[in-house]
Amino acid sequence: MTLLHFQLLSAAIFCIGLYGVLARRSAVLVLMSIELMLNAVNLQLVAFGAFSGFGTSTGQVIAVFVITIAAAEVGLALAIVMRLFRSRGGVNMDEIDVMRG
Amino acid sequence: MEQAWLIPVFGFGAFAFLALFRKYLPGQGKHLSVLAIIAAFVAVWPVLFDMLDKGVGEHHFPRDWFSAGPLEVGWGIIVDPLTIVMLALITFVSVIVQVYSLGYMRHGNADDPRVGWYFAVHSLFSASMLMLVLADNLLLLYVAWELVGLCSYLLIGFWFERRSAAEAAKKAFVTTRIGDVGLLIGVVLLIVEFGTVDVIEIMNSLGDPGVNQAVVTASAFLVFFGAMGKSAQFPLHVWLPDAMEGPTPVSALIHAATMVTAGVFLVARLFPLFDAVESAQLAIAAIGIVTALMGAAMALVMTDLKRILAYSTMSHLGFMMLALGAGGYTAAIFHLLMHGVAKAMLFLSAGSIMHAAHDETDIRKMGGLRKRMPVTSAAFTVGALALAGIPPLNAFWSKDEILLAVAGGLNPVFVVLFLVAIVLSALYMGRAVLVVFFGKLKPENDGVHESPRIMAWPLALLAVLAVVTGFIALPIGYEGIGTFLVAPGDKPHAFEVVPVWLVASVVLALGGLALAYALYGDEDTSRVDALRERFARAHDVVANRFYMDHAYQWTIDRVVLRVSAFLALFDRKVVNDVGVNGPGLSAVEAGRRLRYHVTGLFADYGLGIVVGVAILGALLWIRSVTG
Amino acid sequence: MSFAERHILEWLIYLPMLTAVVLVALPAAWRLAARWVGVGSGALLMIGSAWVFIAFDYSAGADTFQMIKVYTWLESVGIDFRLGVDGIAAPMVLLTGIVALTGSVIAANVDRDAKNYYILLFVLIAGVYGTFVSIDLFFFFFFYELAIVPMFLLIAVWGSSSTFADFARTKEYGALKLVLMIVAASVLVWIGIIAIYVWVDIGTFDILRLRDAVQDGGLSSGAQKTLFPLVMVGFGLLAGLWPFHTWSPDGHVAAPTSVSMLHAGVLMKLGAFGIIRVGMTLLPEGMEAWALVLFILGTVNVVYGAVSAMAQTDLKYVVGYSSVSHMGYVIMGIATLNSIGLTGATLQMFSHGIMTALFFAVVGAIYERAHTRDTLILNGLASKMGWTTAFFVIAGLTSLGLPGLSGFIAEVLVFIGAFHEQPILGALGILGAALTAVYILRLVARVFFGQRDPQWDDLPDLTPREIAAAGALVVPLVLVGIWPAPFLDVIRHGVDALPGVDALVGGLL
Amino acid sequence: MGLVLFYAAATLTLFASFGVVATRNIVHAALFLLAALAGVAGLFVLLYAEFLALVQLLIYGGAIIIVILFALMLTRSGEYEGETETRRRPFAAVAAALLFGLMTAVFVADAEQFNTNTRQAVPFRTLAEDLFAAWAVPFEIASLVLLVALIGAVVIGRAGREEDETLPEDDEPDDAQEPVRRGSRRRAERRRRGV
Repeated sequence: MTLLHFQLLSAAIFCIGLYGVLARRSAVLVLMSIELMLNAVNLQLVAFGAFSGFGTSTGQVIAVFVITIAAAEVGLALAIVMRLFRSRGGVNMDEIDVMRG
Repeated sequence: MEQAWLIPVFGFGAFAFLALFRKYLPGQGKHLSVLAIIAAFVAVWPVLFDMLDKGVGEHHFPRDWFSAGPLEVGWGIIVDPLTIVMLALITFVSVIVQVYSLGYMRHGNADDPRVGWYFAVHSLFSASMLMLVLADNLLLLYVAWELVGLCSYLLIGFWFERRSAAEAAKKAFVTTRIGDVGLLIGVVLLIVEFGTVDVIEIMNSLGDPGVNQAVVTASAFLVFFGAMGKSAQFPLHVWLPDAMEGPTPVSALIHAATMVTAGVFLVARLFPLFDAVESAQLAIAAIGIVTALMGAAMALVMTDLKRILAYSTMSHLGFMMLALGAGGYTAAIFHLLMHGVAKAMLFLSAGSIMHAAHDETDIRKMGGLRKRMPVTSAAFTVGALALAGIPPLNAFWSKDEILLAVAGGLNPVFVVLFLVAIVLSALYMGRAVLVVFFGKLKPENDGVHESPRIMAWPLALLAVLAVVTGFIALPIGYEGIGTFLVAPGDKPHAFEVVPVWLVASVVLALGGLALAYALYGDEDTSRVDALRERFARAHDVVANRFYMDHAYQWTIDRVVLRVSAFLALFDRKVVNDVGVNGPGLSAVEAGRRLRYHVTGLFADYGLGIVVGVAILGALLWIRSVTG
Repeated sequence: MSFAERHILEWLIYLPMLTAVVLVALPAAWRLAARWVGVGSGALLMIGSAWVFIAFDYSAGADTFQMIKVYTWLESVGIDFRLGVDGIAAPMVLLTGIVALTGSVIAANVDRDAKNYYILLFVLIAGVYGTFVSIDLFFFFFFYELAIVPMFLLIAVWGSSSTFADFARTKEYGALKLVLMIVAASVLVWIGIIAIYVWVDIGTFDILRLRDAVQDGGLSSGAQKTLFPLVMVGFGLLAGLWPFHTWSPDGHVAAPTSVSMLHAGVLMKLGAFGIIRVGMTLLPEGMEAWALVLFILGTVNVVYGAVSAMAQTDLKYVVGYSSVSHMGYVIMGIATLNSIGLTGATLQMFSHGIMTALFFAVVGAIYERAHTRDTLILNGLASKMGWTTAFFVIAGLTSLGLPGLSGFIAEVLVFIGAFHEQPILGALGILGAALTAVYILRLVARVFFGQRDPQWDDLPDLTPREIAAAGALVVPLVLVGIWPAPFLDVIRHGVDALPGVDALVGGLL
Repeated sequence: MGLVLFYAAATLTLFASFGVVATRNIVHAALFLLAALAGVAGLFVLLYAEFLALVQLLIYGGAIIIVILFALMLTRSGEYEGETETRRRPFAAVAAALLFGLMTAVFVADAEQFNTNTRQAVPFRTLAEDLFAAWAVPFEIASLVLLVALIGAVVIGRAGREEDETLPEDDEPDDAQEPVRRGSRRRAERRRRGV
């Protein structure tokens, strides 16, 4: 089992998450896809930490921080989604184009 | 001699004074101007005598006029026979005309409201003409040349309320201005080539080795082009007949004796330049004879008295140019003098007729005026006969001199044409005299009376002179005019008579008069009408001034105005709307178009980011690999 | 250097600024006071400028730049407020003085809040003075820009729109176009200046030291050749160079009288002055390389301006295009690169400046009375407006180069210089002079002479104040025409000191 | 032996990820996400990062998924059968594939540089020490972030209850020539639903 395996795997997960973000209509689904992408990053971090040969824990520490940030982010995002739902009746990403040029 | 420069100063002073203070002077200061010109006339004689015993002189003033770079433009005067003769003619005729205008400008007993301005410009004109004659450097000569043009513009357009006068003035100035362009180019070429503006220096160094002959030839033709403009030679003559719109004394002074002869004077002053260039001389002679014939033909057909005299002036100028073309420097200048005196007198008498007959100029309405206006008709007849070339009157001698010069200098074709011209000039002069003064007095002209003394006396004086001046050609007291009026570098030639030409010219002149008498002698114009039908088409062509005016007007309307309209449109549309507004508007348009792709949807932006990241990553990676 | 000589130049800049400040302090209602302050300081400026011109020592020994005054401004970068005047700048300062005085007198009949008008006018004048006298590249450009900014407001607020059959030129359009194009051009100039400063790399903007450095090889000829087009186009645009001239007729027509007097009279000369001051002094080899192009464009300017002036029906447009045509002479004169041509060009700048000011003064007066400038309906004014006709005719005769007036001397010198370099183009230039005669005289014959249209019966003639102003403009025209020696000696002193000018020492050949 | 476990966990995670992205029913997507997170936790264990696996399971599995489920419930998007993908699906797929291709190319190309050694465990003690000594400051900041986020969530969530203010309706497009925007069909649809 080499580092390459983990790299390819996390790349795959990351791209799937990315596809989810771009293609999904509902805001919540987009959030989930973002969680996927974050996990892919965590995996990569930890994998590098393990295979780097220095035996340092940096990879894992950063992974921990990523998780905390992810948690905060989900909380906030869902609050926004709630407001969106209440005011627009739907959370369909295509409708939210108030910023249109 | 050195004080000769004072002569023009009287005129300039009078002009300045009148221009500024004429409203506060009695009679708008007209007497002041007359006094100034008399002073100038008086000043000529001492200079003449001084020159006779001290010989030709050129006098430079210490202070340069201005200097730019290596070009030192000084100013000074030349006093040689040509100058003296011209000075005498100009001042004499100006005095006569100004005195005459005192009377002419008084309609009834009140002066013309702007008589002050009239006299102011008159003195400016004579002053600048004198400066032209005295000038010793090309630039000063050109300055005077233009000032003379300006004065003719102001005087022709004196009664500017009249639309025709304003147009005639504009036409005169523009046509002469076109000629002046040629002159200016020629002058600048000479200055650049010879590095100096002094006429004498240039004339002497024409033959120097280092001089580029092409430039000399080009400037010869260009200077002559300028002379053609001012002396109303063939292509640029259209303005002279229209210049009759101005007051008659103006025509007498400017369009008979002085301004129009400036062209001839210029060619005479720069004679060595034309002498050096064979082709130029031929051109001058050709243009001269063509103008002479055309002028005579048109004079024959015109019905307006002043127009007839104008065309006759054109014709005689042609004679002078012909003489110069043939190398007859003396003959040309001599004829210039004789013609100046006689033609001035003709114009003044025409003026007195108009003055008496409520500005009537159509000769068909005149007839038998000699009963009412004895002095004017006598003077007119003498002048007409003189110009027709009848001995012993003055123009006969000068025409004879020209004949000698042409016979000597040019090939026979010119001589034959010149003889034809002599006959024609006798013919139209005879016609004018007969139709206006002889025959029955028409009832409406009954009220005509002789002009007041102030106008009649100058006429009489000129008439006497027209008879007397011819004799200065004869070798009385000195070996004839040929020794006095000599082209620089030429050898003086004494007066000699070649019987065969003398007799020929007399016979032809008398023949012309006889023909005139036959046609116009008595009242019935049947013969004339018959002639007119037979040559109907030819008559129309000549009557319409060979359609020259229409041609010029057509070119101006079609070509010049059309081109300028197109250019203005081009300027506005292409250079301005496309060139300048173009970038401006296209920027605005681009902005508007780019607005649509900003959709506001999160997904589109996400896509943008991803694609961006991908490309950047690839680039960075390639660089790190190859780098 | 006496006390006055040291401080005169800077006071020529401070005075207009001071006037503007004083005017700001004046309450708006005091229109008369504003006028008096304006005219008063105009007069002072005139006296100062005349003094500069007279005090200028043009004897052979005198150094090129005189009355130098230096304040170190920014030590580190090498920018200092350095003023000085040479043979070419002295007549320009005099010209600015004359036009400023007559401009402020004519500006007196602006009624709509005259105070602000005067303020902007004097900022403009300060800018122009600054450009002519500053011999530090940075401040040269600073004042060059300062002179352009007030133009926009002056034209946009007090201007006049004109509508024609198929196109209209509102004053806002004219103002916007004028300022935008000039600012765009000045960007090019700014690039040139910075490039020169950096590449010569002697850490100063002082023109004198830069010139000496360039003289002994500080700037490679390749660099000079690439930089010169920037300067040529940048300054050329303001001088009305052919393809970039379209702002000039539109701008002048839209501008109020005294602004177009100042603009055509003085501001256009800034462009030509700039070409000499920056182009010739600092980029001599570039100038030589591009001289032929400039020469051809100058000739095009002359003929093109004259021909299109012929087709104009609006009086001011004719004068606008005639300015383009006459600036063509200046450009031709500069492009000849010999001392006669350049002297002619500088004199033409001076004489054309005054002549155009006179033209615009008269045209403005007619517009204020008849409220139209359309030459098709204006005719026969001479009988009622004697003085106006006289002044217009004098200006017209100067423009067509009648001897005895300044136009002739300048044009003859330009032609002699031109014939020395390019005879064919010189001949075309002279042809342009003939065309000028045609359109000027056509205009005079139609608008002033001939039968008067009944509707113009009650046109009042010029007021004594306007006559005084116009008269003050005629005096220099006639003076230079008759006795140009003093002017030409001063100019020659400046021209001979320019690098790269072949002084034709061996005579004209 | 390790390799087999790795492949098992990998396939589980990949399958779950596809599930999240592909299912039509949103609740299934949430469950698939939970499975994917579990897979990743397993992989952490393989990399001897047991603490992390635990944290992952607890926080992600426990807290975040639950919150998402609550959100789903509250926004009633559950019964929202409409088409779940946006029209731009193909572009997204292409972009993701493109990125994936790029990544694999890079990783494969640099593979020999990194694959020098095998997995090494990080003793728990050093991890704890690092976390609370070297990384103490970021740790505190992370807690602050959490605090702020939660307060924010509360404020946004609570304010919504009093009045049902609507977002500013975007006004009619001003310049008429603007091409018919994609959204007009949708707006009609929404107006039909009477929001």
